[in-house]
This record gives sequence, structure tokens and C-alpha cells, in this order.
Amino acid sequence: MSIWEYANPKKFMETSAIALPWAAAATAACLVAGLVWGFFFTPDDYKQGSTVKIIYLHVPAALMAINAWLMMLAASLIWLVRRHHVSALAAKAAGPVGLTFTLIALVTGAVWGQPMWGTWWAWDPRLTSFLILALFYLGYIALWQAVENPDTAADLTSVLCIVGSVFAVLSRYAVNFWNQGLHQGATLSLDKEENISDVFYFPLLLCIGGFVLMFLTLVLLRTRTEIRVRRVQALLARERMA
Amino acid sequence: MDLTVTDLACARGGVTVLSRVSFRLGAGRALILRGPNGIGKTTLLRTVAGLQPPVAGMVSMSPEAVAYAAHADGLKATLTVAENLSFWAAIYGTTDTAAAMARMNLAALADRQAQNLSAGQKRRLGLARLLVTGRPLWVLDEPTVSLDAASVALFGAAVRDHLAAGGAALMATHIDLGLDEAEVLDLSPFRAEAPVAQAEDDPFAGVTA
Amino acid sequence: MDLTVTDLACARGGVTVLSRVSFRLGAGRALILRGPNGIGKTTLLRTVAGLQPPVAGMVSMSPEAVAYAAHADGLKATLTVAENLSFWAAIYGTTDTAAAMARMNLAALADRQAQNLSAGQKRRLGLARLLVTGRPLWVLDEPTVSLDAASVALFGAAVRDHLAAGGAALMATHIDLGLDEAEVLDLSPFRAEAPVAQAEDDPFAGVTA
Amino acid sequence: MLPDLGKYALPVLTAYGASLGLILAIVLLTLWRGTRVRRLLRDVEQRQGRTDV
Amino acid sequence: MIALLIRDLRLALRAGGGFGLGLAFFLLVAVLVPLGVGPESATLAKIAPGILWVGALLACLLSLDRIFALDYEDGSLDLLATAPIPLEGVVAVKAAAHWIVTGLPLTLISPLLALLLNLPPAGYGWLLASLALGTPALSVIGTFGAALTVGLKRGGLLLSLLVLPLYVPTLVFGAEAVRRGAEGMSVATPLLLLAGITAGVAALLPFASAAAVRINLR
Amino acid sequence: MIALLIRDLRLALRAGGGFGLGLAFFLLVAVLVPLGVGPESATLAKIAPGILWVGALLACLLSLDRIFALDYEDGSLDLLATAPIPLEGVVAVKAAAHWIVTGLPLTLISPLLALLLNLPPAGYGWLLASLALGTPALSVIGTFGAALTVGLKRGGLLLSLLVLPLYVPTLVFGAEAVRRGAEGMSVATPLLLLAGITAGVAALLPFASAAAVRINLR
Ligand code: HEM
Ligand SMILES: Nc1ncnc2c1ncn2[C@@H]1O[C@H](COP(=O)(O)OP(=O)(O)OP(=O)(O)O)[C@@H](O)[C@H]1O
Ligand SMILES: Nc1ncnc2c1ncn2[C@@H]1O[C@H](COP(=O)(O)OP(=O)(O)OP(=O)(O)O)[C@@H](O)[C@H]1O
Ligand SMILES: [Mg+2]
Ligand SMILES: [Mg+2]
Repeated sequence: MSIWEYANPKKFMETSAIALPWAAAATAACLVAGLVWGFFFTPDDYKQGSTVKIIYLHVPAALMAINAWLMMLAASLIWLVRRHHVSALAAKAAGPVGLTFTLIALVTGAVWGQPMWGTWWAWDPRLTSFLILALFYLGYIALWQAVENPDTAADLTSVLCIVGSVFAVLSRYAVNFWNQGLHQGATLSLDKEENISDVFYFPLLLCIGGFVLMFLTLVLLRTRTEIRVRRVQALLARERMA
Repeated sequence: MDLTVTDLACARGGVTVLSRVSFRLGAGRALILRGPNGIGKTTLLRTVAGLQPPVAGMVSMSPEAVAYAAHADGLKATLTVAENLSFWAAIYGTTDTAAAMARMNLAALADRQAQNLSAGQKRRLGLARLLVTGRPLWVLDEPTVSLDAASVALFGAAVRDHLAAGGAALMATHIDLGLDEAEVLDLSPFRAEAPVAQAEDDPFAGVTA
Repeated sequence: MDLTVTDLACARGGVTVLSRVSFRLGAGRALILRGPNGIGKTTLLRTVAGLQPPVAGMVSMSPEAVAYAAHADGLKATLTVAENLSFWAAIYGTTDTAAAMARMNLAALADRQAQNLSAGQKRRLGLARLLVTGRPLWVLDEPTVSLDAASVALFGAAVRDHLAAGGAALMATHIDLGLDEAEVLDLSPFRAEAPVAQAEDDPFAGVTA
Repeated sequence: MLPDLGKYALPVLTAYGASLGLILAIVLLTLWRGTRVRRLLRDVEQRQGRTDV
Repeated sequence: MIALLIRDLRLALRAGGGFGLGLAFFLLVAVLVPLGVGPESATLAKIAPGILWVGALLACLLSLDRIFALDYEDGSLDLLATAPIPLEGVVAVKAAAHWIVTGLPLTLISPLLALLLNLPPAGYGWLLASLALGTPALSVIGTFGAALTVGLKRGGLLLSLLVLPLYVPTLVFGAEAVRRGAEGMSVATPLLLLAGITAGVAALLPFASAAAVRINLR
Repeated sequence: MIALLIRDLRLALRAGGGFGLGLAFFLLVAVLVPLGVGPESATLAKIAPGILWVGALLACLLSLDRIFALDYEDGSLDLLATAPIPLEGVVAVKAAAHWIVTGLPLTLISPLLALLLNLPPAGYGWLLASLALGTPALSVIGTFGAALTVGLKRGGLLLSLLVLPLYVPTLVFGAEAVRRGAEGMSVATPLLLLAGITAGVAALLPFASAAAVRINLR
């Protein structure tokens, strides 16, 4: 039995129906635990004060915003190569979720920036590339909405996703050209010296896990909906023919 | 060089409109498609011309052999008649635009911009394009719309010459084309039923609420 | 309520194409204009509809009494059939779109966007618009293009009802409209000559090197 | 109940409020559309009498 | 007439309308300018009022040719011209629809873009006020330009050239109001002048526009 | 293929083509920005590279939807798709025609507009060079966006939204090259990167564009 069997819509519906409640429960558990821990039971940072609590939303959202795009890229490739409908619909389902994460990262970042850097917005490379990522998401979602024929839409958005990924990387390099920016570098590196202290680290990990699970749950849910939409369309088309 | 259409089903807007259409069109023959408005003539012609994939069945001829003329004429309003025509001639790698213009009685209008033509004159120009494609199978969607009796006769003569030269023509129309020798295929019997069979092709079959 | 056209001359692209056209069209009557492609039927109809001024002569009826239907249908591709029709009904201050849709056999398509109609279905919608204008004189340019026999009959019935209700209809066409009771006017005799007489109106007459 | 957020109370609370709001929005949107489509599919199935698979 | 407004708005909202086209363009300008000019916030703050107003103006300008062109092409304008409503009314409604589709959303979103461009906070209110007062004038003037060029094949280019000089006073007063507002100076004079332009233009130009449409249809 | 290029250029030159539309828009931006921002020449000089590049980009963006839309509407694109030339070629020719009509004249006129915006004289050469290197990329990327949206009714808006993020790297490197040039710094890196983008994009994107057109015509 190959993994591709789950690409059959019917099979996918059956499997996902079993997986969904567990995923939802795990999401709720991780997220609530992580956020409550982070918000109520971590000390303030000596430099950043209580604003450090924003990290529990900001970092997971930023990570997942990028990962959601990567997942869309993979799903698009699978659709173009193997033409599994579930794959295309999963990419479609992930779009708005990714956009939401991008917006969360942007908003929390902006709110954080006001006390830390004295400005809501600066044209820092990382911030700028996130704004561009948001635009990519918007364009991708809009293209899905605009095309009537679902298979055509899947094809076009897949092509856009691939070309867009290349340009997203290029943009990142382009804006890096300006300056190093205000934003700090990666804190979650393996390098022990640079790592943040454990007090912040564990709740952060929990939150990241929560966001990953939330992404999974939402995408599953939305993919199921998209599959049902396609079924409705097929049935309605048949009805009109009669 | 025959066109064989086998068990063709074609769809528009996701709805299969025609199914199980089969016919054969030999060199030197013309076939006229008839059927009420909305039966799917345009859809069928586009499928044969390779502009959209069939839902099922097959078309024997590659789109490379087809010259397609749609409801829209593909004319550029600001180019003159001669310019419009020689552009298409260049695309198809032929050169004899003068003959085509003469055949469709456009010589006097050669330097007129297409936007200043009357409806019938535009249509004549659209038909003249067929003559410069040099392709064997003409696929024509209501070719004589807006044409007067004299122009319909011109068109009839052009089609006859094309057939005599070993070409073939597949046409949809509601009115008389003045081509008595053409066979007629009524599409009404091929209207797609609510297809139980389609469930097999439907990747989403079996999905329930 | 009669349309009297007296010694009308009309021009397109600065060239007078028809001159000295005169006819009378009484209430309850229909007049069909015939003539080869490019003679100036469209130009004449636009002049009668008040869309362009005559070069000479006059049209007795004010454009307020005219419902004009051109080669183009004036449909909005993204509006549904019902929306397209009720917009025009609102503009003309009438309300009965349901009846118009029923007459033109559009009821089943009411919620379809205009871009998803076949050529003939679009035309039917264009004709249904006439029914909601409530205007006495219909000026129609090739109204039955792309229509199948059944739709032509629908159109014929609609025109007859319009005439019976005291309306009038002026139509240009190359094909049979199925209206045997209509009078026919051939425009060929009115083709504008190289106009020596026109020099009188020409404000630049008499200017020489 | 709330921990002492010091002078940064406003930004921290805004960040949490906005983020949770956005998350709630996408979740509700997903669920709403899900139930609607589900109902639609059920209606269509009933109308067609489940003649086919 | 209301039917026409509703239809135009509906067309704009449906796919194909170009609702949001102006908005998107405005956004575009606000994102691209910093990318081009570079990230220094002092420079950006300084040019923000001007750039925002230029962006709003260009966004309006872009959508002008759709005001009549689509109706002209599919024959609706012919039919509207022979319909029992005054052409002045048609023109005014078209201008209003254009404003609702372009000027209004643009005004509402402007504070967000001001953020991107680092406009000093004191300028936010004045930016909103000046755009709310000024964009109707842009729509009405633009409709006049569109009316002059209905049916011309070179429409787009000509339209921009015709309308540009007519837009200059609105632009200058609008940007000046925001700049003064951002620097904490008095903004009464430019705002009043802006309001004057809008009122005058809305009262008089529809007649000129209707005449232009009539001439072009002939 | 040459015939197609000639036809497209001829269409652009005839009334109705939109030749000069991009140029006019570029001019517009260069005139409006000083009007909006105010006349201080130091500020203007500072933002000139960015504004000129943003103007060029917007000018390109505006004419994108004509690349395929006109041919789609009148049925020519269907005919071209069934014609005996590869669709990749058609797409490449369309991009080339767009560049000749938009990017090339824009590049040539840019020094004049640089004058209006007080660009330091050292930057003139680099402005020309960067535009000459960068505008082909804009045309090719734009053709890709246009191909994605052929036949869509919401074309215009969607097109801008899709193309905007794709334009970012070109814009940043282009403007950066001019800015460095104007300040007398080394411009080699951004110019090289710009050339790299153009080359890569011209070699690869036509395939994606042709695929998109094919999908859309289906
Ligand atoms: C709108 C503004 C902002 C955006 C779009 C943004 C975006 C991002 C992104 C994309 C990451 C990367 C995650 C990764 O690669 O690992 C990140 C991480 C982070 N950001 Fe922000 N940020 C913004 C503002 C801020 C501000 C104002 C601060 C605090 C002063 C901040 C602190 C952090 C920290 C501490 C991390 C974790 C770094 C890491 O683990 O890699 N950010 N942000
Ligand atoms: N999106 C859609 N959904 C459902 N049906 C559609 C859609 N688009 C088109 N159709 C229908 O497909 C059918 C086939 O249209 P087609 O243009 O092929 O007809 P036709 O035979 O050429 O008609 P005509 O003689 O009027 O030109 C029509 O009945 C049309 O209404
Ligand atoms: N700019 C122009 N210069 C010269 N002649 C022109 C110009 N524009 C149009 N014409 C001519 O005017 C004539 C009248 O056109 P019109 O559209 O009225 O013809 P019609 O009778 O409606 O023809 P059809 O039956 O083909 O629709 C045509 O012969 C046309 O070629
Ligand atoms: Mg048809
Ligand atoms: Mg005519």
C-alpha cells in the first residue's frame, strides 16, 4: 500500500475524519498550555521587560508563515506532477491559514517594535520580506478565487507558487542589500551561547508545537471542505445536465 | 487525412453538453452541424480544433491540420484589411493574400481599417483568413452570419474549391449555407444525459457530507 | 405615432453612404430593410435611433420613442440574465422582467451569467431587453443572427404582439425573419452617388488652391 | 489575576488580543464554511436521491 | 438612476469590475516607494504626504478609462444615451460610482499606508480629511476626461494627458494640507481651497461631461 | 514570429495601441512627485533614483494587461494558439514587443526626467544602464503575470497583485545601483545582480508563461 492512496479523496476523507479530533485536541492542549505558561508564568526579560511575552506568538507565527508556504510549494509540485486532487486542494486550503500567520507575525512585530525600536514599522529586511510574503499569499489566494474552473485554478496557482517561491528568495537577498536591520537574528540556533534561557525556551517550544498542530488541523478541516465543494460542484453539474 | 471523431464528449463550464458524438469526415467532404441554440455546437468545434480537451472519446486529427473560425473574427480594428490578412499569411507561412482578397471581394477595401468595415465586410475578411492558412480541415462556427446573398455565394464557391482541392469542412450553422452537397448532422440526439457513467471518471465520487 | 423619414442622407466615417431615403412606417406595421453588405443599413438605423445626426433630410420621430438593438447586445458578461434585464427595466421605468424572460424562453437561464450563454442565448437576452423598454418603435439590426428556428419563431411572435399593441418595427436583415406581413424596402437604389449636390452643404465648397 | 506587565501592558495585551482575534477569525471562518458546505452537500445528495454512489 | 448606480457598483464588485484596482495601486505605491527610495525613515517621513497624494491621484487616474469604455464597447452606452434618463444624470452617477469604488476605499485605507511611509502621527487626521475632501474632485474631473475620450482608440494615453493638468490644483492643495498638518501648522487655507474645488467641480462639470459624451457618440 | 512582432509593434503605434502610455505615465510620475513632495532640491535629489525606478515599474505595470487581453477578446489568441508557431515563441515575442514599446522609450527618456528630479549628474549614466538592464526583466515577468490572468474578468487588479511581489528584486537592485552611482559608490554588484535576474528570467519564464496561456485557453 502506497502513501499515494491517501490522495484519493474518499480515502482521505475517511482517514482525516479519524485524525481530526486528535489533532484538534492536541492543538488546544499545546496552545493553551504554551500560551498560559508563557503569559502567566515566565519572568520579564531584564532588557525588554514584559514585552518578551510577545515572543510566544510572534516566533511561532513567523515560523509557520514560512512553513505554510513551503507546504504549499510541495503540494503544488505534487499536483503538477501526479495530479492528485487532494494535493491541490490542500494547497488551496493552506493559503488563508498561512496568510493569517503572516499577519499575526506582522502585527505582533509591529506592536513589539513600538516600545523596542520606537517605531511601528521600519523597512528592516526581515520585516520587508514578510510584507512581501503577505503579498504573495494575497496574490495566490486571489488567483484561486478568480479562476472559475477548479482544475485550471489549481494549475495556475501551482505555477504561481513555484515561480513565486524563487522570487521570494530573491527578494530576501535583495532587501538584505540595504542594511543589516534592527531585527535580531535567529535565537533558536543550536549554538548554546546565543540561545535564549530555558525559562523562555520551553514554553516557546510548546507554542511552536501548538502552531504546527493548529496549522495541521486547520488545513485538514479546510481540505475536507474543499473536497466537499468539488463534490457539490460535480453533483450540481450533473443536475443541470439532466 | 480523414477526420474521425469517436464517442466524443465535450464540456463547457464544467458541464458535459454533448456525449457519444461519432462521425467521419473524408477528404473532399463537408459536414454541417445543426441543432438548437445552446446544444453545444461551438463547444464541439472548439474541441475538434484542439482549443479544449475532450471529456471522453477522441478526435483523430491533430489541431495542426485545423483552421478554426469562431464567432469572433480575430481582426485588429486599427490594421487595414491587407495588413490583417498578410499577418495571418505570415503566421501560416503562406503569401498569397491578393488571391484570398479577390476571392472574398475585398480588393476594393484593402486599405480600409478593419474598424471601418460593415458587419458583413468584417465577416468576409474573417473568411478570407481561412484561404491563407493552407490547412486541410476548416472548422467554421456560423460562417455566414451577417453575409448578404452574394457573399454567401462567394463563401460557397470558396468552400467548394477547398473541397475539390482535397480539403474538408466542418461547419455549424442555423441558416442555409448554399452547400447542397454537404452532409448534415443533427446534434440533438447527442445531448448529454445525466451521466451515471460519469461517476467513474469523477475523482470525488463517493465523498459524502 | 408614425415614423416618417424624408429625403434622409446619412454618413459613416465622413462618407455619405445613403441619400434621399424616404419611407413611412405606420403604427402596427413592420418594415424590413434589405440591401447588400456595406450599403448602409446599420448607418441608417443608427440615424433613425438618434445616435448620429442625418447629413440631410429628417426623421419625424424623436429618439425618445425608439428602442434600438444593435449588432452588439449591450450585455454585461458578469451580470446574470435576470440582473441584466432588470437593470434595463429599471432604466426604462418598467418592471415586468419575468414576462419578458418567459417570452424569450430565458426563464431556465435566469441565474446564469451572461458570459456563460451560447451565442443564440445571448441574442435572445438582447431581444428580451426590447420587451422591457415599453417603447413604440423598435429599430433592430440583424435581430435573428445566431438564432435557431424555434427562437426565430419566438422573435416573430414577439414582434407580432408588439405590432398588434400599436407598435412599429424597423429591421435590417439578410435572412428570413419569418414575418411575412412586413413590408420590404430595398436600399440599393439609395446608394449615395458621387455627390455633386452635396457641395451645397459643404462649408468648404468653393475653396481652391 | 493578570501578571504585572509593567509599563508595557498595552503593547503586550494588544499583541495577544490581535493574534488571538486573528486565530479566532480563521478558525470560525473555517468552521462556518465547513458546516455550510456540508449542509449544501447533504441537500444536494437528498435532492438527487442518492441514486449513485 | 439608482439602478444605474447599483449596476455600476455591482459590476465593480463582481469579478471584472476593478473594485480594488485603485486600492491595490495605492498600496503598490506605498510599498514600492520605500523599496525604491530606501529604508531611511526620516526621508520617508518627509516625502510621505506628497507620495500618498500622488499615489491616490494615480490610483484614480488608472481606473478612469473604465468609466465609459466598457459601456461603450458592449453597446450599453448607445442604449443609455437613448434611454429615458438625462445624460447629465448618467455622468454624475458614473462619477459617484467611481468615487465609491476608488476614492472612498482609498481614503479609508490611507492611515495604514501612512504607517508604512512613516508619516508623523499628527498628519493622520489631516490625511484622512484632505483625501475625503479631495478625491471626489478627482473622480468628477476624471469623468470629464473620460467623457472627452469615449470611443477613442488612443483613449488611455490621451486621457492621462488631458486630466493631469486638471488634477494639479487638487494635488497641490491636498499634499500641502497634509504636510502642514504633519508639521503642526495651520491647515485651514489649503483645506478650504480643496473643498471649494470639489464643490465647484461637482456642480458644473457633469454638464460639460454629458455634452462631451453626446458629441462622441455621434 | 517576426510577423507577430511587427504586427504588435504596428498595433502599438497605431491609435489604440498604447505606445506612449507607459512613457506618459513615467513623465506623469516625474512631474507629479515634485508637485506633491514640494520643491526642495536636496530632498528630491535624494529620492530621485527610487522615484524614477518606481515610475518606470509602474509604467510597465500599467500596460501589462494589454499584452494578451486584446488578442484574447477578439479571438486572435485562440487563432495564435492553433497556429504553426510554438506558444513559447508567441509569449517571448509579446514580451519583446512590450519592452520595445514601454521599456526602451522609457530608458531613453529617463535622463530628461532625472533632470526634473534633480538627480546628481553622476547618476545619469547608471540610471540609463540600470534601466536598460532591468526593464527587460520587468516586461518578461509582466508577461508571465498577464499569461496567468488571460481571460479573467478581474484581470487588471489581480495582475498588479501577482506581479508586484515578483518585481521587488528588480526594483531594489535597480534603484540601489542608481543611488550608489549618484553617490559615487561602486555599482558593480547591484548591476550584476540585475543582469543576472534579467538573463535568468528571460531564459526560463517564457516556458511558464506559455504553460499558463495554454491552461487558460483550455
Ligand atoms: C512587523 C514587524 C516584525 C516582523 C514582520 C517580524 C518577523 C519575524 C520573523 C520572520 C522572524 C523569523 C523567525 C525565524 O526565522 O526563526 C522573527 C523572529 C523574531 N522576532 Fe520578529 N518581526 C517583527 C518585529 C519584531 C520586533 C519588534 C521584535 C522585538 C524587538 C522581534 C523579535 C523577534 C525575535 C526575538 C524573534 C526570534 C528570533 C528567532 O528565534 O529566530 N520581532 N520575526
Ligand atoms: N458555466 C456554465 N454552466 C452551465 N452551462 C454552461 C456554462 N457555460 C455554457 N454553458 C452552456 O453550454 C451550452 C453549450 O454552448 P455552445 O456555445 O456550445 O452552444 P451552441 O450550440 O454553439 O449554441 P448557439 O447556436 O447559440 O451558438 C449552452 O447551453 C450554454 O448555456
Ligand atoms: N471611415 C470610413 N470611410 C469610408 N467608408 C466607410 C468608413 N466607415 C465605414 N464605411 C463604409 O460605410 C458603409 C456603410 O456601413 P454599414 O455598417 O452601415 O453597412 P451595412 O449595410 O450595415 O452592412 P452589413 O450588412 O454588412 O452590416 C460600408 O460600406 C462601410 O465600408
Ligand atoms: Mg455557438
Ligand atoms: Mg450592419
